[in-house]
Amino acid sequence: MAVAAIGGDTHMGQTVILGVIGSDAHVVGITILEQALTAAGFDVENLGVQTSKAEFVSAAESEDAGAVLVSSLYGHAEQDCQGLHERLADADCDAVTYIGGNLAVGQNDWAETEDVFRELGFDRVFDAETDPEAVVASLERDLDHTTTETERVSVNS
Amino acid sequence: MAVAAIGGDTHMGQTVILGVIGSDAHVVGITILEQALTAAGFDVENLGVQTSKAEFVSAAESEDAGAVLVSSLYGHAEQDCQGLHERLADADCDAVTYIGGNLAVGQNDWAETEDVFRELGFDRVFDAETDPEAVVASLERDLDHTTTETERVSVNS
Amino acid sequence: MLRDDRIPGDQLRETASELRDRWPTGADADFEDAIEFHESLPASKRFADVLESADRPLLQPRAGVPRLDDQIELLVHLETEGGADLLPTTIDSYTRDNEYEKAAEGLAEARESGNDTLNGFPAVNHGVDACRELIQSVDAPVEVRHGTPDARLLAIVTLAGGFQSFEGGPISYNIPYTKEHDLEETIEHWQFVDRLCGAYTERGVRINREPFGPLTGTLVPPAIAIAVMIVEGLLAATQGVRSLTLGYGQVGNVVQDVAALRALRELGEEYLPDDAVVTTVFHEWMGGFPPDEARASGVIGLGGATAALARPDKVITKSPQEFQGVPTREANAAGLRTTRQLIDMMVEQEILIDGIDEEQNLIERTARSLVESVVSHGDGDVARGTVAAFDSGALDVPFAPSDSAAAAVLPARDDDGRVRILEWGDLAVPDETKEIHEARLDERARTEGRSRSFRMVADDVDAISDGKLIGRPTPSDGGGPGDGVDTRGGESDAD
Amino acid sequence: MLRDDRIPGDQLRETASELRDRWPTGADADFEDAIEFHESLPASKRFADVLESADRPLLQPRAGVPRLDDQIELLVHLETEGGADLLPTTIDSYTRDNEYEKAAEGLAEARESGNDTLNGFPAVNHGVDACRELIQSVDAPVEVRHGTPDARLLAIVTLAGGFQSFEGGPISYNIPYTKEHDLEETIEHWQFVDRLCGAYTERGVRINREPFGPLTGTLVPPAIAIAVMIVEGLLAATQGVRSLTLGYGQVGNVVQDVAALRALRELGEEYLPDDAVVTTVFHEWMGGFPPDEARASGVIGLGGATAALARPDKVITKSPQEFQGVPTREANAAGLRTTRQLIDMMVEQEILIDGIDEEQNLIERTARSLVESVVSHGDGDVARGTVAAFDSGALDVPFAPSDSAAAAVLPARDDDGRVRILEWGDLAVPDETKEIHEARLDERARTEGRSRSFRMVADDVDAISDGKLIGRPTPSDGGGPGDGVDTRGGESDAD
Ligand code: B12
Ligand code: B12
Repeated sequence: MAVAAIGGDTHMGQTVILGVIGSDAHVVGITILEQALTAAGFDVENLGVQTSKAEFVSAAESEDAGAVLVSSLYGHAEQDCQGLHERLADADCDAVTYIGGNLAVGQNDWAETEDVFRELGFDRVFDAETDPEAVVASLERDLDHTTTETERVSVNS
Repeated sequence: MAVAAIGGDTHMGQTVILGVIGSDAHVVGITILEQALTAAGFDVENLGVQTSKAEFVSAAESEDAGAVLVSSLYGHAEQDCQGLHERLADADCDAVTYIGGNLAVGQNDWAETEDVFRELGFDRVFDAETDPEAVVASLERDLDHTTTETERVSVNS
Repeated sequence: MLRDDRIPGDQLRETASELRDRWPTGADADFEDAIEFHESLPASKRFADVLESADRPLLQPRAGVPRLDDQIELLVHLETEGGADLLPTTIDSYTRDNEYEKAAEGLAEARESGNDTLNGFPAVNHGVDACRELIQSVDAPVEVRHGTPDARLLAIVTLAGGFQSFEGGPISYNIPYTKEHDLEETIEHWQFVDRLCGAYTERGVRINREPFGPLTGTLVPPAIAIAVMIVEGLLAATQGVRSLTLGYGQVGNVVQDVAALRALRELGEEYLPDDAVVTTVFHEWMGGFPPDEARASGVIGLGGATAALARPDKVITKSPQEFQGVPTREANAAGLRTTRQLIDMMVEQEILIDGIDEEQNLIERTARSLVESVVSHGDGDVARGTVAAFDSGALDVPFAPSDSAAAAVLPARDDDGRVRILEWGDLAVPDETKEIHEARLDERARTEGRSRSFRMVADDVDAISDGKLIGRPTPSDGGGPGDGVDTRGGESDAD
Repeated sequence: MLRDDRIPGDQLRETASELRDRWPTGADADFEDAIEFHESLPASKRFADVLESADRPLLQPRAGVPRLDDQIELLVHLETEGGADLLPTTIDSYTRDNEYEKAAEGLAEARESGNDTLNGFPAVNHGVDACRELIQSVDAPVEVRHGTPDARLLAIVTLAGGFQSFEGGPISYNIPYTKEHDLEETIEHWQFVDRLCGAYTERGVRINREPFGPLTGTLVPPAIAIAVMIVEGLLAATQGVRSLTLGYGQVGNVVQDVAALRALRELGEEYLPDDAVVTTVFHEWMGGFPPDEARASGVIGLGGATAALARPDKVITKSPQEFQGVPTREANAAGLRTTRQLIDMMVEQEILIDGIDEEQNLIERTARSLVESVVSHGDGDVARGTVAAFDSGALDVPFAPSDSAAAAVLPARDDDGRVRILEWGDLAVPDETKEIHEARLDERARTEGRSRSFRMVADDVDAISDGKLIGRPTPSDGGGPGDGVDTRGGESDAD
């Protein structure tokens, strides 16, 4: 793993919410991610492990988050994420949503797993081989993009 | 591997021919087999490695062998054994024939391999996991059996 | 108030009967009836005796699926095809959270769909009779393996169900496994579990207890793991446990692993009462695995080799599918056999390695100082001392998700690959020990031409899954041989 | 008459042109053209340089299939998915017997049916251009691996085809590989091969030569293997070879294996001329493998661990399918990755093991006495001495199928699993050495309560495939954990 140089640019001040959903306690992945995102200049709100859907939604709402990053390792991701996107929508949260980690119980087919989480509403689905740098790169793209669009909209109105 | 107690009974004085066929030089298996068969009281004629069909046939003929044991490890057994049984028949040799070792190139299906060698005329086909004791037991059965039958035939004639 | 005192018999009974009302299956857990069932079991299923009398390291996998018939099949497979000496039953996550309702739903779904919708065996939902059927269907002794902070009802049901070993402890099943469970309460819950085991023990059914040594599984400094094992051992012994298997998770440095296992045994015997039989268990690498079965087999191989050198009483094996998810039974059995082959090829060899004593000494000094600190934090009471020591950070676990732990300690490997401590927080360790660690880490920093920092930690966390022991900085990051997995990981864009 | 003298240039040319007429493809092997081709190759394909300048053990598998496109695909797979540092091309058995006609038939059949009807790549039949296509299609340097007593035409074609390393030698590719080939003649044939390599070397194309260290692969006592390596190295050096990789096959005892590799390097440097660069290669266990991929991975794991401790320049890996037959490319790559994971996890650790020096000393003394005996058998001429020493039994190889060797030597493991000699035949070894071996074997006999006998040998031959290092007598013979293979082996009755 390579970690980005400490002190990159700040990314539009948009907060990134990070947490492990459900009763999952695997903390190492988000610890590494938090460090990499912070080093890349993101404003990270790390909710830690065993975070409920409600906690994700209220954090996203109160921080006006640009992105919500959900981690799940222990194999119950699908059950744990049911309804999360509906609640985010109810809260008028338009953050991009990522999910990553070890998303199925057992030796499942990845393409299948991926579809399941797209159906649930996630914008991007990451497997457990994900390099933190790839997450940084993706977020940079998605958040700048979102920001630009928003700006354009306000100029036009 | 367990080796039978040294000095079992002698088995009807019928010679067992043993050798590695073709240009195969894997000698360890027949060394172990020779030792086990001898210890079990068989009269073993070990032709060694790289033995041609002709050598097998002439040894079987001149020793009036009760059994011909062909070993092959290097993956060319099928080619090497083509015509062996025809030649044995031509020489009026009615010895039981065994083949054993690693009988196919690559990761083949054993049942298939087995059929190939039965078609070629072998009475018994042994894989590379064969315990020498199993060979001893088989030979004891087959040679006693053969002898009895021969005797019965001569009584009837 | 929390105290390291034995729970009185009437209080045990009272709490037990209260707990048994929490879920319908609790009613079947009758103690006398259970004693009778245990007494009916053959000697080969007496966990403590089998383990303590073994003359070679015994192998045990992890395994748990929702349905009873599947679980039986799985265990029989691991016994016959894997050569497991001791069997596990791993409990699902809902049960660990005491969410028996959700576990019931998962189990029903599993029964209908045939899919494994739970990540383990919901023993409480299955109940006493199903557990006994499981015990009777296999030949080896069986342990309950879980990760449950409040495992009281689970213990009541499974021990009545014939299991003779129970994993976990108040620290080791709280700090690495939960965020919000209160440590004090968890200790009380485990005092109950240990007292229940003690009650069986008094009646001649010596239940084996196994504190979970690997903790967070991620670069845990040996002295920390050992200190936690001693503390949990002491708490269990107070409640009458007489068969204790102290655990340790492989860090991957051979000298350090052998030294740590020796230190664990040494200190275990020193600190724990004479009437408790102490054994040790070595867990094959508990951190992130390579996403490739062939390389995972290499990691398992090093585990087996280390076990052959250190000769613990038991080895918990990993499967080559560890990275991917819950392994197939075939992969699980494969992990057992790879380990067995290495142990059996090496165990008769005399391989004397230099420098183990020195490392062992360092580990023992550090572990002792942590244990003493716990004792003094509690004014001589280990239970209260544990809470206070975690509170002050005098005792701490790296990567602990729990609010009860400071998680200020950060480990990193030194230039030889031994796990040292980079950030100490308030860990109760002598200065002289800190100097040794710091000197070793400085050595590494020099070798790598970078300063000591969290980047070393992050690199070390990924190192073994990336194919190395030490997370050295690499000039280029990509490249390297393929890993047998189709995609080199990463995201799948939804657009 | 046979002499250890350099073949004169004109004789080399004459023999070469004669040999080139033996098979149509010979005509394309033009020396000047070949030099040009070699000079056109990038530095990364210069075998000797890549190997000699490596700072970690390089990995190389074995692999050969009949068709060119398949062979290219196979090698690319081993490079990209296995991370092989050096590549092989294993030659088929007909070519080894110089039966190019039969090889042609097999190749034609392979092309038609798509099946691998040959157990290797028939390089002579493919010819120079096909070899060059192969070399150009991969990134790493490639070696010819075979087992051919008379490899002259094979060398002419493959070296012209761009291969830069050539395995084998007059003893190591005769004694273990054939029954009737005359040793004297084989030495002459290899003098030619070495002289050809020398000719390339003189022109700046330093062909690497690798005598085959494992010999019969079955409990070969280290001193015997090392003596053969020195003798073949000397013969090759006489002919102008300047890059020599001496080999050794793992016996499975860690101390003995590390000691043997050190002794090999030590004696190699001592005996071989200063202008020859000596490197070492460690072959993972060459004897019978377990009939189970998981346990085979354990054997491979021990190989990797031993390599990490001994740090040879090169490691020849095995695949988990070794028992079964020629491995799939995936299994072959898996063997590489398992080995790589173990080496990379261990190689940075300082693991100092006691008693290696003592064992190394014993090995060196014995090997020296064998080499000296060869020299004196030939009145100072190593070539003639080799023939005479094998003839008298002063030099001998256990389980040798060759009529040229006495094969009177029988090895067995001692109580620690080290390979000792049970039957000496006429091996030229000092009495004091024999006493040491005998004392060690007596120790084992006492442990097992049986006398030293061939049964130990037979039990040891099967031990690793049965899951142990030492073939101890077992009370019952059956039983044991399953081996992941459906049938527990044996016969299929034809009736
Ligand atoms: C260490 C570990 C533990 C430790 C965790 C300590 C802790 N508190 O963190 C302990 C021992 C306590 C543990 C417990 C359990 N574990 Co666990 N554990 C592991 C292990 C070995 C390594 C995980 C790890 O730390 N990896 C290193 C980090 C850096 O990588 P990572 O977590 O994968 O995160 C990276 C990527 O996934 C990605 N990523 C992760 N999240 C996200 C989110 C987003 C948005 C993005 C973009 C990327 C991303 O980026 C991260 C950084 O590179 C894995 C197997 C493996 N991977 O080798 C099993 C594993 C995850 N555990 C597993 C299980 C089942 C459990 C248990 C339920 C227990 C059990 N059966 O015993 C409990 C669960 C307890 C609970 N309540 O959560 C299973 C999950 C099965 C499945 N999904 O099908 C695994 C796969 C093991 C297995 N093969 O069975 N475990
Ligand atoms: C040692 C060995 C060698 C040594 C042999 C030394 C010698 N002269 O004996 C060396 C290194 C020289 C060698 C060379 C080669 N080998 Co080799 N070798 C092996 C190895 C590792 C062990 C064989 C052994 O000794 N086993 C121990 C003995 C006791 O068991 P066994 O031979 O199987 O015999 C038992 C049973 O099979 C059975 N049995 C055997 N014969 C018979 C006969 C009868 C009638 C009965 C009833 C039973 C029976 O009973 C025996 C006693 O228990 C095997 C793989 C393995 N099995 O692990 C490969 C293997 C046999 N070799 C193989 C190959 C391809 C070769 C080569 C062609 C080279 C190559 N590609 O490099 C050359 C062939 C040279 C030649 N002309 O023959 C392949 C064969 C592939 C296939 N069949 O598909 C194997 C399987 C390796 C592999 N996976 O690629 N080899």
